[in-house]
Amino acid sequence: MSSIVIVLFDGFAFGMLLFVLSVGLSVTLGLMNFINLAHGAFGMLGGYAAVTAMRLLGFPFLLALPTAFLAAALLSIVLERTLFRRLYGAPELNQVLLTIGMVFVAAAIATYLFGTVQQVIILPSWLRGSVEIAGMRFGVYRIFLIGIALIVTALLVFGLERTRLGAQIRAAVDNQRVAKGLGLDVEKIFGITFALGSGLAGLGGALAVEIVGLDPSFGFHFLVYVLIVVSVGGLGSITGSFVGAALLGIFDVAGKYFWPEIGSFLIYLLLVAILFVRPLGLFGKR
Amino acid sequence: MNQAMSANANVDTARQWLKRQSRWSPFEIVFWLALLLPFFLFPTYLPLASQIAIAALFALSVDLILGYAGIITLGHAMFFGLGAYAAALLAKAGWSEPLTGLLFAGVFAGLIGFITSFMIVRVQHLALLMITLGLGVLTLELANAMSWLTGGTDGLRVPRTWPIFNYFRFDLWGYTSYGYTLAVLFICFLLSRLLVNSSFGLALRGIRENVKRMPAIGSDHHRHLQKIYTISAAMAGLAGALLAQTTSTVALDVLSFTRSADVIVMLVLGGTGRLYGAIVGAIIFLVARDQLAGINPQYWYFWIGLLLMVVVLFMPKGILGFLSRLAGRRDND
Amino acid sequence: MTDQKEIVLRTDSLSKKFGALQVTNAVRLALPRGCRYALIGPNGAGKTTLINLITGQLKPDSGSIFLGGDDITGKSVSARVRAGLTRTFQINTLFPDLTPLEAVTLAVCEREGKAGQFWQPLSAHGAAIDEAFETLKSIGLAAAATRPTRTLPYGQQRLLEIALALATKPRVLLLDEPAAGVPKDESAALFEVIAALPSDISVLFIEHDMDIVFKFASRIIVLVAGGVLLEADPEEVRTDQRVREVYLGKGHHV
Amino acid sequence: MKTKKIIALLGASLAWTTAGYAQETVKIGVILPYSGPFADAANQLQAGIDLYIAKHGDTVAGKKIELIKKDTGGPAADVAQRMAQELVVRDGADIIAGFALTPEALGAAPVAEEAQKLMVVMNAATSMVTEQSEYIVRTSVTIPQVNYALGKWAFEDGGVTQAYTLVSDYGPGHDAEKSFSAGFTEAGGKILGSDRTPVANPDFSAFVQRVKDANPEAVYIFVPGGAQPAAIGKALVDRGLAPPATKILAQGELTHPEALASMGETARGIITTFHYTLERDDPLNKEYVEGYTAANNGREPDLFSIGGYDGMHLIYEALKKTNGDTSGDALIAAAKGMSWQSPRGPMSIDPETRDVVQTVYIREVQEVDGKLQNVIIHEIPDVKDPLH
Repeated sequence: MSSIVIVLFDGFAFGMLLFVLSVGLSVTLGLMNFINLAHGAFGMLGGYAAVTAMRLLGFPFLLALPTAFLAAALLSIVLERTLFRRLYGAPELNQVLLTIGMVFVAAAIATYLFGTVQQVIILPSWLRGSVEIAGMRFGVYRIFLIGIALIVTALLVFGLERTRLGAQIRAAVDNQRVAKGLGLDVEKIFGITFALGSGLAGLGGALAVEIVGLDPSFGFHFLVYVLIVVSVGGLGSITGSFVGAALLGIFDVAGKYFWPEIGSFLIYLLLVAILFVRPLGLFGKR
Repeated sequence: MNQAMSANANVDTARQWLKRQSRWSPFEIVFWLALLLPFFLFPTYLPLASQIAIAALFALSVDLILGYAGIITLGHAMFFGLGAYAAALLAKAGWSEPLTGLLFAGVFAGLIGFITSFMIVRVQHLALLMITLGLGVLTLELANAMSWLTGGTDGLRVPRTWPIFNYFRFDLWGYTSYGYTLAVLFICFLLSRLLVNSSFGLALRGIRENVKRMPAIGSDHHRHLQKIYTISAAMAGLAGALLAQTTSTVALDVLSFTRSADVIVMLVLGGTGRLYGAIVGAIIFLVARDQLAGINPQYWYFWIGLLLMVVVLFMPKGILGFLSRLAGRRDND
Repeated sequence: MTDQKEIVLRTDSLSKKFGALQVTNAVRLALPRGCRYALIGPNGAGKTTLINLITGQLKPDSGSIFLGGDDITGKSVSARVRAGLTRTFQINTLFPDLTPLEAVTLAVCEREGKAGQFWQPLSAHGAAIDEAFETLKSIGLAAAATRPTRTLPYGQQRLLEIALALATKPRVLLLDEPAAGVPKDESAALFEVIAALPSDISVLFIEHDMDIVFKFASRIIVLVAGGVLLEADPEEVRTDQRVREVYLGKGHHV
Repeated sequence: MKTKKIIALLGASLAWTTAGYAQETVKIGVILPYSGPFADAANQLQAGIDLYIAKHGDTVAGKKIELIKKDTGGPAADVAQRMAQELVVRDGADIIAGFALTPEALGAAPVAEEAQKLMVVMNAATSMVTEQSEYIVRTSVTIPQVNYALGKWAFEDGGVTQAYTLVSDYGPGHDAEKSFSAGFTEAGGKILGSDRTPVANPDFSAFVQRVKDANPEAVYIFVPGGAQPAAIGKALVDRGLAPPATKILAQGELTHPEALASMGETARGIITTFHYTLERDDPLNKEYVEGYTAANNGREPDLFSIGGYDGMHLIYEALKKTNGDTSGDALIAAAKGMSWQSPRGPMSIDPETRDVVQTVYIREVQEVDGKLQNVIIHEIPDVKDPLH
């Protein structure tokens, strides 16, 4: 019994990591219908930013996280202005290929700057090891991950429901033409959303280093997981991403626990099955 | 009002116009003759040339569904790999005759293509990308799980392929390999050319242009899509089988996501929906990769990535589309 | 006067709801062979929805549709087209990169079940090409036959909508605002083409311009809030008080 | 057309000049995945090769050594096959070497066989690699070699009577599972359970929980290098599966320096089996490590580096023996039975199987001078691959 609880907990924690990595893509995809496969590369950027900040500048881990967020967000603003914007409304194939090209370039730059070696983050001691609760041992870092993800979710939900910008974003996601008609600067809204989403990917990348490591292939590696979360959850939906990520994490971990023989298949079976029945994802509207 | 056709146009000119659309141009003949040049000019590049021919065949199979029917796939390596394993396992079982092996692999991949096509035609956009990707990864994982049969990550060493027509032995220089792969590519190209110029090809273009209208002109377009998906899968299987037969080796990478992505990149570099784009794209991609990797093995993908971005931003119809626009031909966008 | 003729298309208490909104309410229709009916009603009356229901783009919540006596309610869009029930679209739904000749040839090939043949060139289907060209010619598009659709003037694109539908050899043709967006002087010409369609085709068209409706329709169906308010001859509709109130009063733009 | 002709002429003349030049050089084609997911391994291996050449000069038996690098871009058997073919027919390579990955070695093997060229496998660690051709020799390690020895040692000297195995679900993982289990059960131990983790596995927690449920005395682990060693090590410790309560046994990659740094305190007590130990106290090794780190921005050598280094040693010594004869038959004859002192310790080439014979070290992660490192606790000399 206690094993099951721990397995579900671990799966949920992993899912929350995926949530932070992918929620930005879901919103930007829903908003602009722009398939940004370079989203994982922003995660990678965040990871390297955090590693560099800690190693060269001596930042503590908790300060490295916002650094990662900022680095990814700032770069994404530049790229959005110069590159991405040119392909809004272009065929999806072109979007896919432009952004894949960017992942290639990003991987090469990372190799040039940091080498192919695995990067390491030394956690502060209070985040290491595990704590015992009701006779079960929970990893401290995983509790931390869940905490961060819940804070992010709360901020996002609050921001979307209660702020002016949030209302504008919701209006733009629902119906761009109407939003434009109402005099909203949809391009600017998208630029901000894009930066926020990429920033979150950067944060996710920094958080992921401890769990899965970091090397120049990170942008490719996590892309598949991120895309699964987004497509299963449904575009443009924070709830969808949250549920999709949690489902993915839990199914992945629980599947491997109960049926290790097919553990590697399970999430892909789930992906194909869900999309076959609901091509728009669990919470997708369009 | 327009000069394209005189006002008293008649049926005969309409027929002729349509016929003219599928006529061989001198460029095409020169192009195919040029593909024979490596035999004489660059004999030491024949191994590369035959892998280019294989990649071109694979890209051609993807062009049929992506360029003509508008199905984007991120998992077509699935069929390439199934074909490769089918040919390899047949050879392992003691039958290394190349042509029957090729046929067997094509039929097998086509069969799997037909079965999966029922899923593919139901979805579009991101869901389509993800389902093709998911099926591709599932096949890879399945092949890995069945490593007793497939050799898993270590791969299989395939028994040497018997001489073609019991005469042309597969040599170290690659003369036979290139001749063989080029011939298969050419035959498949002829079939594809016939296909895209047929009424079926017209129906596919209709689907690509406006899928919503198709049912309203009485088209059961799902069946068209299933048919072309099956044909494309079989052709990808042929390409995989060629690889297994000419390299005497097959490993899990034939099924990898990278292979699925590379083929799309090649196709877009060359230009989709024009058959030759697949071949030109494969040539550019593999030659560039070969040269760049030779100069700078660690960073060649930087240049590939950059090339890809430049093509997408400045030549959205691929290199061939760009060239034909420069030449001011009919393919305006 | 057409009442005694054979009924080709019939709907039986067809209903559809979008959420709480009743967009189609127990609609009964009967189109006789060769008729020229108009479907009118104020904006939001559910005219296009009704056509979508009849042709299968939407599934009704209840009710049935009969074509020539066969229940086609459960059939797919394409199966209905092959059975002889075809529509055109209010917003151009064409193939931008195909030429009219190619597009109409495609429709002919689909009708004859030849569109799946990939082993011989298109030019082998000579009869289909001839027929496509004749169809284009019959509605005045011969000169534009080999130009990419997207380069055609808007009015010709509207004609192509009809040509594509004709190529399916329909028994019943539903035209959703065939003259939408066409300047007034051109729309009359367009309706001349419609009026000249083979006399065995039953036509139901949606149109806002009352002059055209009264000129070309043999009978008029007035749809209000999803339900049929009145089905009558033009004269009767013109004088009906209810129609005046709900429709002509505000929508009559001359 | 004219330019085509000129290019052709140029190409022909180039081919001719290189052919003439080949008289005084020995061309070694190195086939490695310099890009892609295994780029790091390739670079480390290449650094080993470079170090050897830097130390011993680039001239052997009066001939100049010339390296021709070929990138496969990841696990790509077909590309490796083509590269080998091109090295032979285009570049006129005399020896082909490298091969970080088993499928790539398998891909190139038929070419070595047909062209009769010496093929030096500097890493790929599946037993059957050397069986593919009479011209193949290996200077790295085989998985059964070190893991069979570990299994035996665990029962006989390690005091472990039952264990659980957890390996990556791919060829090397299967070999590792099989050979450890064989060594362990033949000695008298009992395997409680075996699980295989997906190769691309970002999260190990579920499998580790299964291990914990079985409550073994020891858990044997095999995962590919890269990110996974640190990840699985942490997952184990998070579950309280840590020495001394539960012994963790593994092949050496698990505790390579980067993984140790990442695992930190949690690595303490992990027992690994390997053919190369960075910290081994030996003058030859010290010199090697110093030279390596100096040449590579402080990066320390690993298993790939030593495979490349010793591979070059084998090539140099074989060339000396043949007096510069580069024919595959002469070189392979010279390589058979060769033995030497490597930075890893004494090693030799089995004249029967052309595979590496060497000392296997059992190491434990301990604190030395305030730093965690692998400390050798047992040595097993002259270990052969048990499967040949």
